[in-house]
Amino acid sequence: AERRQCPAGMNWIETARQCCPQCPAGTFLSEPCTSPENGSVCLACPAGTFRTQPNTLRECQACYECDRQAFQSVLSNCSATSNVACGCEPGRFRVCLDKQCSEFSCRKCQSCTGRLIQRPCSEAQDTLCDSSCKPDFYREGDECRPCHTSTVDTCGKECQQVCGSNSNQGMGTMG
Amino acid sequence: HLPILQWEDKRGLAFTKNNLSYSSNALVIPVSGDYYVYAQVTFRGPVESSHKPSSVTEIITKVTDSYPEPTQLLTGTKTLSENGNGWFQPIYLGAVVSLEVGDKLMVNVSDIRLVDYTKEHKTFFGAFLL
Amino acid sequence: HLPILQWEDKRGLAFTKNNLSYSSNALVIPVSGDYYVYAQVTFRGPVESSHKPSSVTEIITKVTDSYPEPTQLLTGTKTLSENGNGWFQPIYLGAVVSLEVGDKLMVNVSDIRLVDYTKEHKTFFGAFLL
Amino acid sequence: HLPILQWEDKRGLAFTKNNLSYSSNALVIPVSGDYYVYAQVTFRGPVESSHKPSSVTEIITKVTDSYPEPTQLLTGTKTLSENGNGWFQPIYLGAVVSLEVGDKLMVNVSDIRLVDYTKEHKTFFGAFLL
Repeated sequence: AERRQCPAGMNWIETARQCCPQCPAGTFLSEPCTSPENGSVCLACPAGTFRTQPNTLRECQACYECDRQAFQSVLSNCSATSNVACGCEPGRFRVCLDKQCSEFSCRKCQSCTGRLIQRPCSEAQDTLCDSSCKPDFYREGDECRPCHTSTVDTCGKECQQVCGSNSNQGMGTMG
Repeated sequence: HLPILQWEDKRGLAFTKNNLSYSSNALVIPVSGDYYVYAQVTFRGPVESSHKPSSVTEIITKVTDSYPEPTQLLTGTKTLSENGNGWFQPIYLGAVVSLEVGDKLMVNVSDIRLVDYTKEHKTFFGAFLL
Repeated sequence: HLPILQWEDKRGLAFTKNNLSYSSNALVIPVSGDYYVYAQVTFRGPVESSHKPSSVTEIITKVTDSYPEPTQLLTGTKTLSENGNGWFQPIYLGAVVSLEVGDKLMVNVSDIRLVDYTKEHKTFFGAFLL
Repeated sequence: HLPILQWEDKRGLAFTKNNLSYSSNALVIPVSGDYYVYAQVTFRGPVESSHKPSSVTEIITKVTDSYPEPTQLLTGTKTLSENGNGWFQPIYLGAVVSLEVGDKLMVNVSDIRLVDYTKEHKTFFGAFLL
């Protein structure tokens, strides 16, 4: 028969020269139908492969793998009807290579030492630290340092403003 | 989906034969079999100095009536370490794939503004039956 | 010797036919002749930030009963200039080589931890008889 | 014109057959038809520390009696972002082109001093009739 548009749920099969029913998601076409009335022979996708949609393909798609070396983790395993879904290991967030984020690496979340956490680290973005230091912490460059670690000669202007009253205590313990 | 490239199929070095045809941005497979499919895309930048891409990607994709989603056949992804001023980055891909009559082959790119389409010998796409 | 890559030969886009078989990490040549042999390896890094490789190398190698040492057929070596965070570097190789029945083809890489094995369309290997 | 590379056509992995011959730096086409033509050039530097090229280019060119000027068939151009010390940059090109009997194929490069000619499996050139 001439190649033509098939009814819904059926695809043209060139080798059988007719329309055949689609195989359901999770399977592939092993043998085309001998006539449109009877069914196509569909087999389950072998382990490590999948098909998310009804199809008349001769093979299933190979599952992707999560990039362990790049600290990715499996969010959901590959099944017969769905590809693997990858995320980042705890304590890491995604850095997308492009807009689609089909490729991403997993970078360590920053720890906000000496600052309050405005927004915790998540799969999609890094921790957002408060710009100001926590009480009992003074600014040193772009770091926040605990007052108790300051000594007389390391405690500059900023430190004295924050730790001023405490630094006497600090000296006490130094004595 | 990623942008699809358009191709010249008649003028200059371009040609199609043996019923391998080109229509709506795709090579259309005339007979089932194993094909060596290849493409090179030369990327170049920067397009605007502000827009500094971190990477470029080229994908040869198959679309078939037997499945509602495109299949990625070959992918080349390269991060860019060139600094601001003019950069060039060719990506070549080629391999044997099994195709069915009616299958369509296309080339997708991460950012169509970065494709150097100015010379036919720098960006090209083709296939031949083994 | 450099590490040898292992390959999927049945599932997804992978296949072997015409007696070209795959066993213990090698394509085995069924009949003497000239073959177009090709492979792409996508390298990506860094694995751990401490380990910053200066280059990546891919080699298609032939092992034959008639000679005790492997023969390097095709080599792609690229130095890396990307900085610390995630980088990608595909290397494609392909050429015609004369092979004898029983010859084995393999792909070696400079550092197997840097190979992107996550998607079949990014790293692939094949050959066909002319 | 850009410098033309010379090639080994007999020793080691190199060979010519089916009347595809090599003379004065060119592959000479014995019969009209469609050929898959390919070449890889591995560039490396720096040659002298002072001479830091910004890019490297490889071009497969056709010379024919029927036209006085060479035709550029395939071009790979890559900017270099590696810093001073030793760098490597392979460029692979391959595609199908229609050729006439007597046509000559050559490989031109931007700077012959940067070509790594030390190993036959790093820089190679070939063609086969489809």
